[in-house]
This record gives sequence, C-alpha cells and structure tokens, in this order.
Amino acid sequence: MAAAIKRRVVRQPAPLSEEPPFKKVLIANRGEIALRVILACKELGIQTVAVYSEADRNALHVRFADEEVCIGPAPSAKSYLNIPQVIAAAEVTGAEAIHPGYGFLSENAHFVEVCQACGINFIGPNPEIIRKMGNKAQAKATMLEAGVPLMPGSDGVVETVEEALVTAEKIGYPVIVKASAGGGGRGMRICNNPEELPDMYNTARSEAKIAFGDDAVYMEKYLLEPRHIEVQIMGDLYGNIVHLGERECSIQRRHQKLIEESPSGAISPELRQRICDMAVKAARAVGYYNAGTIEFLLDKRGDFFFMEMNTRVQVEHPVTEMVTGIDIVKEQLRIAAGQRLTFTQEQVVQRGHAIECRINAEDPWKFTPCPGRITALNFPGGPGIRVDTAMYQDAVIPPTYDSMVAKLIAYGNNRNEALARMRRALDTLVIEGVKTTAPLHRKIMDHPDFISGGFSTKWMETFMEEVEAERKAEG
Amino acid sequence: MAAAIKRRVVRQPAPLSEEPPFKKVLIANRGEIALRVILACKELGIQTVAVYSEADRNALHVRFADEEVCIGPAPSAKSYLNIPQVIAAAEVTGAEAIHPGYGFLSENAHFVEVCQACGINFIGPNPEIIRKMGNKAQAKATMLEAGVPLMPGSDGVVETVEEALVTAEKIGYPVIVKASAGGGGRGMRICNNPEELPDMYNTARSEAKIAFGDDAVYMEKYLLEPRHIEVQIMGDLYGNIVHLGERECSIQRRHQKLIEESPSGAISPELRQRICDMAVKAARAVGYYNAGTIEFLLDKRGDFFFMEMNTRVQVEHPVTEMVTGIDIVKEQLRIAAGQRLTFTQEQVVQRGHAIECRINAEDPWKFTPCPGRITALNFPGGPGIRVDTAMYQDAVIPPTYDSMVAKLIAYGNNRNEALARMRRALDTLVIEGVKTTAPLHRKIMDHPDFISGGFSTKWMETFMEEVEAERKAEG
Amino acid sequence: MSTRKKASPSKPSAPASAAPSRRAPSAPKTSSMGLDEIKSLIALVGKEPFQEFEFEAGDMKFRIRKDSIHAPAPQVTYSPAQSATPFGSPVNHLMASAQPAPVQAAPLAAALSPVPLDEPGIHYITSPIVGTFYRSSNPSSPSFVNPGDVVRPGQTLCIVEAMKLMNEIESDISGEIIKVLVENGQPVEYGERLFAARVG
Amino acid sequence: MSTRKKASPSKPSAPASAAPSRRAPSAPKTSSMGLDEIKSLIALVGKEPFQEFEFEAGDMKFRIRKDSIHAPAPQVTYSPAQSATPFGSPVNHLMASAQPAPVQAAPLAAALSPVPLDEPGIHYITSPIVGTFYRSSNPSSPSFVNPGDVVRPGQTLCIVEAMKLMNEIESDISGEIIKVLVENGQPVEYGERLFAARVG
Repeated sequence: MAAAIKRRVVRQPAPLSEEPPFKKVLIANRGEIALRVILACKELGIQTVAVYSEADRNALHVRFADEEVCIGPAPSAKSYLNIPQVIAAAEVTGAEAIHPGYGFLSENAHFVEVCQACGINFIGPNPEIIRKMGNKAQAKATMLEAGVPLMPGSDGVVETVEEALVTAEKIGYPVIVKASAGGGGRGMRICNNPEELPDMYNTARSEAKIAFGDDAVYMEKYLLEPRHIEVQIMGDLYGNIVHLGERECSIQRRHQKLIEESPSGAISPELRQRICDMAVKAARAVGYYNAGTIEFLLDKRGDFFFMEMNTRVQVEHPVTEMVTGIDIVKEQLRIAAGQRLTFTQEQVVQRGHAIECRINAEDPWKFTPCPGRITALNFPGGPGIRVDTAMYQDAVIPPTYDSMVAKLIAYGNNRNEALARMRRALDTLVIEGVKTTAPLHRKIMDHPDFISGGFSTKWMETFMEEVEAERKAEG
Repeated sequence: MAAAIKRRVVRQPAPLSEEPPFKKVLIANRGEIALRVILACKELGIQTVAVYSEADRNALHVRFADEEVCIGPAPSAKSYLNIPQVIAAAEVTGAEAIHPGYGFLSENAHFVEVCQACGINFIGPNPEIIRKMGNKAQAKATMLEAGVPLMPGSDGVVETVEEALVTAEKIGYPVIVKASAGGGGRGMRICNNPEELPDMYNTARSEAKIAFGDDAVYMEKYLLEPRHIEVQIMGDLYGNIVHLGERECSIQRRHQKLIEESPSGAISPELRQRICDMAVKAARAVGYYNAGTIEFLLDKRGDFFFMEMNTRVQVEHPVTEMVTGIDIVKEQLRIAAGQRLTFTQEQVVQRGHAIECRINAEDPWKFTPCPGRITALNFPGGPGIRVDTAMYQDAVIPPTYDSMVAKLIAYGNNRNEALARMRRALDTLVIEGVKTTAPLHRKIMDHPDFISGGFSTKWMETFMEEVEAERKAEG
Repeated sequence: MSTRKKASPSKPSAPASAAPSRRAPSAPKTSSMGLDEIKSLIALVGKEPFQEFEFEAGDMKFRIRKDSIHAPAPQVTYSPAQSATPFGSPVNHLMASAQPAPVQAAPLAAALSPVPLDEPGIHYITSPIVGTFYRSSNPSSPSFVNPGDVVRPGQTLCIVEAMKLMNEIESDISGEIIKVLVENGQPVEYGERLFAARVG
Repeated sequence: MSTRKKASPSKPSAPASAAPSRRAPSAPKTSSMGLDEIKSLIALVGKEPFQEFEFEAGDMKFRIRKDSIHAPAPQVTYSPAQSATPFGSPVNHLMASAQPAPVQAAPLAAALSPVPLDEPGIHYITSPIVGTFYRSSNPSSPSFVNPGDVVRPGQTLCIVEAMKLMNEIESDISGEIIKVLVENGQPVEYGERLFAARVG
C-alpha cells in the first residue's frame, strides 16, 4: 500500500460470535450515515474504507474508518457522485462491497450495474428494482398490478360534467378538481358530494381558462389531513420479506421530513396490520431484497395510498431500530453477503416509542442554511437518548452538502416518556457557532397538537404561520 | 430572589402525562450523577436546584439546573459534605426534596435526620434503615435473623485442631485458616478436606507466630473464584418491594468496580430466581423503601453470601435500566413523593444485555489520577450506546473529587452484540488532555476470559499481571 | 471571593490567552524624557495593534495595556481548580439584579452597577454561608450598618439566617461602608458579596 | 493540491493559545536612543508579524505585546471549505511511507522526506484520479520519465489505472523531474503528489 492509502493500526480482531459478512466494505457517503455504516461494520468485524472529498478531509467518517481515499474536490459531482472515482477507490483498497448510505449514489441503478460489472457487491437491491421503483409511472403501474392502493384519480383530463360525476363516484368523495396547466391553488376546487360537483367543475374550468388560458382539468381523490406513514421492509436473497412496523413522518416542511416517530399514534393495531401487510405485498411484487421503505399517504378515514418506494436505508431508520431492537444497517450488510434474515416476522415486536428530530444547521425560523464552525458542543446523554452525528467541537460544516448536524432520537416506554426525554435532550443540547433548528423542534415538542398526536402533513404550514404571527407580535 | 440565586428562563411546562412528584428538588451532588438526577427531574417536570463548590462553578450540573447555589470552597468537607450549607440552600430556594446521588451525603443517616427536622423530603430510605445497613455487624445480624446466607466462619479464634475440624465440617470445605493479626498472605492456609486440615492448621499458627508474634487464627469459608453479584431493589412506602434483576460486578480492582453488566453470565434462571428472591427477602427484613442494592459474593458452586446493602442509587444503575427499561432515578423521585411503584414484579423483564465501562481520568495501566483540562472530546453515539457524563470539551477535571469522566453503557440483544458495541464505542471515544482508563477497558473487551464470561473478582489482578508482563516484554 | 460573573459573552476556551497580567500602571516619574515625549509615545502605541506596551528608561517605567472588546474579559481568570465556562453565550441565563429594576443579563448588570468592580481600595465583605440576608436583628430594629458608616474588624454588619439560626456576619476590615449589595430578606450564597467598603 | 498531512500533532482548536510568545532577539546593547529612534522601532514592530517584542539597551528597556487573538498562529488557517483536524494526536494512525522503510507517523515522514515540501520553484504533479500508479505503459517498457528528465506540458509522465482503463497523466508544466514520489504499482488517491519537478 502506498503513501496514499493510509492504514490505521488495526486491532487484533476479537473472537466474534458471527463470521463477518465481508472482510472490507467501502462507504460511498459522508456525514452521519457514513459514520453509522462504519459503526455497523465495526460491530460485525468488517474493515472499512472511507472516501472523502477535499472538503471532508477532517470529517469523522474519515477519522474512524480503517482506510481512507480522497476521491475528488468538494463538489459532489466531482467526488461523492463520481462513479469511476468511487469504484477505483474500492479497487485499490480491495473492498468487496460498497454501502451507499442514503442520497448520493444510493438509488443510482447505473452505479449498481458498474459495481456488478466490477465484481463489487452493492449493499442494496439490484438495478432492475431500483430502476422500476425510481420511475414514478412504472412504480405505480407495478403497484396497481400488485393490488396496492394508489391515489385514485381520473385518467387524464375530465372532459364533461357527466364524466366528472362518474369519476368522482368511482374514486369517492371528497375529490379535488385541478387545472392541468395549473398551480398555486387557482383552478382548484374541492367537492364533497355530487350535488356541488357540477358547479365546482365548471368554476374550476373557467378559473383555469382565465388563469392559464387552458380550461383542461383533471380529478384526484382529496385527502383530509393526510399523514405520511411509511413501512420499513427488509428482505433477503431467499424471498423472505418482513416489515419492521411503520413510521410516522407527517411533520414535514416542503416535503422535507423534520420529525419521525414509531409507532404512529394515528394507527390502530388493525390498521397497522393492514398497512404493513400491504407494504410486504408491494415489496414482494418487485422481488425486493435488502432494506427498503414503502411510503403511503394515510387518509383521516384510514384509507391509505402508495406514494413511492425508497430502495435504500432512510435517514429516519433509527426510530425503527429503537422500537424493534433490530440493527437495520447490520442486517443490510448480512443480507448483501447472502445471509438469511436473522429474524422472522413473528419476532419483530414494536416495543415502546421513539421520536427523532433532525437538527439542521439552519435558521430555526427561516430555514436558511447556516454553515460554519462549531465552537461549542454538548450532545445529550442519559437514558433513552441516541445521537447519530458526525459532528465534533471545532468541526466546520461546509456549505457544499446538506445541512444536517445530528439526529436526536429519544426512546421511552410510551410516547409521553419519549416526548419528555426529547424535551430534556433538546434542553441539554448545546451547539454554538452555527444556528440550528433545535429551537424549532423544542417548540414543536410543546405544541398541544404535537403532544396530542393530532397533525397531518399540512400541520407544519399552520404551525409556521403561528410562529410567524408570534414573532411579529413580539416585535 | 436576590442576585445570588440565578434563575434561568424556565419554559412554560408542557402538559404532562403525570403530575410532577415534586415542584422543586435540590441535588446534593456533582458530576454525572447530579446531571443524571437533573435529567430525571426534567423528564418529570420538576424544577432543579444545583449546589456546587467553587471548583465546580463551570460544571454541567450547574449549567443545566434551573437554579444554582454556591455552597462553599472546593474541599468536599466544606461544600458537598457541609450539611448546614446544603440544607440552607434547600431552604433559600424552597426545594421540597433533596436527592443525594451516590457518595457524599447519600448514606449519612444524620443528614437524613436533619432533612426530616427541616421538613425536607430525603430521596432515599429513612435514617434507621441507613444506620442499620451502614453498620456491618448490625447489618449481618439483621440478615442472619432474616435467613439471608452470610459468609460462614468460626466465631472468633479457633483454639485447637479439634475445634478447627468441627468448624470446617460446619462451614464446609474448602476453608481458609487466617492469622488474626495477619495480612499479606502469611499465616494463611486453604484446606480442601479434613485430612489436610490438622497440618495446615498448625502451619498457619506457626507462620502467624513467626510473622506477627501471635499464633491466634480464625477460619472462614474459602470461596472458589467468587463473583460479585448484586441485586437492584426498589420499594415504595406501602410495603411493595420488587427486584430489577442482578448485576455482575466482578471486574474490580481493589474493590473499585470497573465494569458492570446485566444480566450475569454466571447465573442460571433458577439461580437468578433464588438470589433475587433472597434480595427481596433481605430488603423486606429491614422494611426497605426507595432504591437499594444487596451485594452478594457468589461461589463457583452457586452458593451466595450477603456482603452488604447500599441504601442509595449505584454508579452502575444504568445497566439495569437498559435491560429492564425502568428509569430507576425517576422511580426514586416518585417513591419519595409517596407514589406507588409504577410496576409489579411480574412486569420486570430483563431483555437483552448491557455492559458499563467506567472511564476514569487515570493512567490506564498505573491508575494514577490524571486531572486536567479536556482538550478534545468525542463521545460515541449510534445504536445501543448510552453515555452518562458531565464532561465537555474545554472542561477541567479538578483534582479534588473522584476521577470518573464518563460511564459508557452498551446495550445489545445479547451479550455478544453488547460487547461488539462496547468495542466500537471505545474505538470511537476520543478524550484528549487527560489520560483515561479507556485503553484498559478496550483491552479487557478483547480478552478471552472476558469474552467467555469466565472471570471472578480475582481476575483483574491476574489480568494486570499479564498486562505488566506484556509491557515489560515490549520494553 | 467570588465575582459571580459566570459566563463571559465570548467563549473562554483558550485560558492561556485569557490570563493576561494586570498590573496597575506605575506612576511616571519623569526624568530623561519629557511629558510631551511620553505623550507622543502613548499616542503612537494607541495607533498600533498592540495589546501591551512596557517601557523602562532610567527610573522611568510605564506600561500600557489595551482592553479592546476583542480581548478576553478581564474578570475571567483561571486557576487549576477552576474549569472553563461551559459553552459561550449565556442565552438561557438571566440574572435577577438586586434592584427592583427589570432583570438584566449579567454583563449589563455589571456595567450599570454604580460601584466599580475591583476598584483599588474597595473591599467586599462576602457571605461565608448560604442563607437569608438581614440587615437588622429584627424587623423593628435599625440596620446594623448603613452606607457611610465606618466599621471596625469584628463589628456585626448583618445577619445571615440558615436553618433557623441567626448568624452574625462581622466585618473583616476597618473602613467605610459605601454600598449594601443585597436587599434585606434576600437569599445569599457562599462567597456572595454583601457590602462594598472603602478600606482605611 | 493535497498535502496529505492530515493530523498535526497539536490540536489547532485554540489558535490563540497556540501562539507562544516568539520573541525577537534583543537588540545589541547600543546605548541611549532618542525618541525618534524608539518611535521608528515601534512603527517597525507594528508592521512585522511578531507577537512580542522586547528591547533592552543600556538602562532602557521596552516590551511590546500584540493581541494574539488578532493574529492566530500563522500555521493554522481555516477556509470555509476546510474543517479543523478532528482531535489532536493521531495515535491510531500510521502512514505507510512510499519507501520500504518502516512505517512512520505523518509528521516524522514529512521531516525525513528528502524533497523539501512547498519549496519555491518546486512543482508537484498530482493525480487527478484514484487508481494504480504505473511508470510505464507495460512492465517491459521503460519508464515514461525518470529523475533528471526535462518534461514539457502535455508530455505523458505515468499511467494511473482505474476500472481497467489506463489513464495517461500528462505534465502540466515545463521543468525537470527531480523525484518520483510513488512506487510503481502502488495505489494513489485524488490529489496525491506523483512527481516533484523543478519549474523552468
């Protein structure tokens, strides 16, 4: 090995209860998820290779990996997304497998094909699955065929009132009539029954005509206070597919999740059974293996509809790990190495409650990114608190990548205990030098809606209006 | 409130699922345990008062308490052990109750009496129990009466061979004959059967005579590879007493515990039942309430003997919390406020495995304390890791108090997983500026004896000899 | 004696730099150099980016030290037994001032205080115990001392009540009381400043 | 260009304290100096990047100290894109040197390097990609370049193989190759120094 590829003093591996699934794994990612994968590898006795851009020379994933390879300059396209560089790093270090983390190359079917062509094990599903689930239309067609409920709607433009009435009857009220050319709420009407539909339909068309010069409209089911519910799936190469229960991810802002929990307070045991079984069915329909997530929108009435499938580990996987006791990342590594799932569906039990807050280096009220140097740092500890981070005091958060500083995860025997622990965790979290969203999270933890569990994906918008009003009132 | 007693901005308390047991609690301690109690109070919605010596002005327990009172200069006797100052601090802040942590005033019956006289609730048992259990002779007499097994031995000096034989028959072989005036192994003989006893007895006496000028000897049962096993007890004011399973604390050096785990690998379910039932019996015999620990020595053959009872929370309580999911400190607060135990014996389940390493600011091989400033710090995170600490980067560890920097607790679904997690936690722990015992712990985690679980309270001595030899060989 | 100013606004993570020597400037005994020359030297040093300037010539000696906002707060000193302030900005902290005025953040309160801190010749009598501060032995009695009073060592200045005991706090100096720093009936902690006195 | 020296032995977290006083040697003992001379000295010191300046001549003595916070230690610089080294001592790290000599810790290896780092006039040709370094197109061919060779821009210097592709690495300067920094057949990372050349 040349000067380039530094080697750490590697300890005599201790006798392990299980054979390491791989000898050496390269992690094609950065930040907390790269470190998370390194920790899993360490627990399994796998050697690790970190790749890094010049901006991440002093990152913790580099520090704690056994080997490290600089793969390019700061811009992702030239480093973390640069397939030849990543593959070459695996080649020169002799890594047998690549864990992609989330983001970057994790859902890039071409990358998986290159890995395969180079004899490198990609820790995730095969390129066919990734491609199929990455294409919205194809994913929906596959799910439709498999009998997974999709968001009902018209087949394209609805030409007449009569067609509108038939379509609405088919998809069920309330429905939303939307301008095909539209946006911004104009040419949009929500109808609750057939009586008001003809008027609404016509108004929508005229509005659309005025606003966009095109009166074409289509129809979709209108969800009352929808929740984002997703189901964690794991499958092995032998057709075993199990679910690890659901996650509640409705606290989002512009489709960016802020807070996740497991289990969801909106789900009865009966509904859980239905939605999780459906997720397994969906995964089975594409012959899924490794870790994946089926995302659903859940209506107030308990109807749920397939949104998409993520064919990788999720940011919010820790809440599932906390309540099930299953280490999803270690299981990913085992599955990729051809091992069978180490548990059966019957052995998966959701116990207690876990909440995750994503702490971003952003202005807590305006969400403007705030990169910079961390001048003081205290992460909370004590019972029921888990911190997934790659930050340290004196670290610099570069402006180049995403702004996540840490994931704070609180576990309790029930939701109230988890909530109380999250509050005190946020109260004992200290991050100085950059602004973070921690104060926003702290405020949400005290909000009656969040405490009662009565929120939908639309809640954050209302909440931010409240916050804005409060801030204005305070001057 | 005067300038003296600083108040923090206290957030509007969020709606809680339970009424706080107290409005305000003073924590008469420092370091990680003071912070641990503060965290529990925060979770229960209790206001906190930190007391501190001038050396601890910048300690985290001061930073995270709602109020703080300086109670004296650095020496413990003038601050943390100064009863009038602690009581006055509770009086001026209006604290209803005092949590003593461990050490300092936690087992001081007089202090509890002063609390009672001043109308302050002491979070622990009453002074009678503390006094009874604090006096070795009285504790043993109480346990004898309650039918709890004590270490068998002669009643004082054994005058003749005949008496020795009778005594040995009564207490069972192997026995140890010890010089009454002795120490350092001289005048000490281990006998495995009645055949060798007469010779051994006489040799011990002559050796004792030569070494100490006194040939008086006494006899005790000789334990083969004894283990330190302790049982966590919790009782409420209504006579409910339950155990939370056992802890294995055999990795000790000069009676200082270094590593604790739960459950113990040396204990079968049947033995667990027996030893835990016996602990409950012991606690019941003194009308125990609040948290307490019964310590036993466990023989290789499964016989166990009462050593002592600790009438306070233990350093190693987290391992029990991890496997039972019960928050011992929160339960202490509830009990002291007159609430009933929130769980029954049947609801206590040991699940998975937890290991704790005490990281001290000491030379890892010579154990010389190493106070100083922490110049760099990274605590491990990720799944299954809990850190109990009051340290932060730039903090100074004063030479005045104990040298514990942090407790690292690793949890896993089984011992092997907990062990793997502890290894990687130690590998990703960074403490610079002071020497710590982390490297010692890391070495123990790789030792075949520790991995197999085959160790006794005598193991550390052998291990340190091994280490010494290794270090000499390395030059 | 405790200053009770805990957190300086800037993070004192580098104690080495935070411990400048603070010596009172020696009185200039002009000899070889005239006053104007000294003045011009001082003006020059003021323009340069120096923190300290010491000058000695013959029996003349002077020393300049600047305390810009960039410099660490002078009241923060470290001894081995004292740790660094945990984290910089005391955002969560408020310090209730002894006056009935609205609560003030510590540095501001200090700035507003009419008694300059650590002024030469000023001595603070501090509380040796935690308790409640009383200026007189009972509500109907006059205060033990008032600003302007000259006190002797051993003279009772106030009472700090703790555990129902009235502890008389005595003066440890001779001098004039110039300010009572704590309101009657307020709690005090160990080392808290009770009175400011001018020694002499 | 990447220097590949990751961890400096001292932690650069406290740049202020990391700047020990670096005193300029005292001036030779020339006696009595006029005010103008003193002033010019002061002005000079103000311009120079010193932290402290002490001067003694005859019975005159002066000392200047600049605020270290304004002037962080020159060797430690932060750019927004670069973070601080994570923690100080690289105790767990070893860096295998290019030579078959025993492995050396990074700073030591740097010290032993016969080619002075960043010497004026020395240019490093670095690898634009990750891969395996070859000095010739195949084992039986001669090396593209050897120390002493004069190279032109665009001239092939070596091959870095990645994903079975032989990537020719070309010179970006005119100059003389003075050292080959990587052994044949060894892996290299992005930005790694391959050749040292004297420009010209």
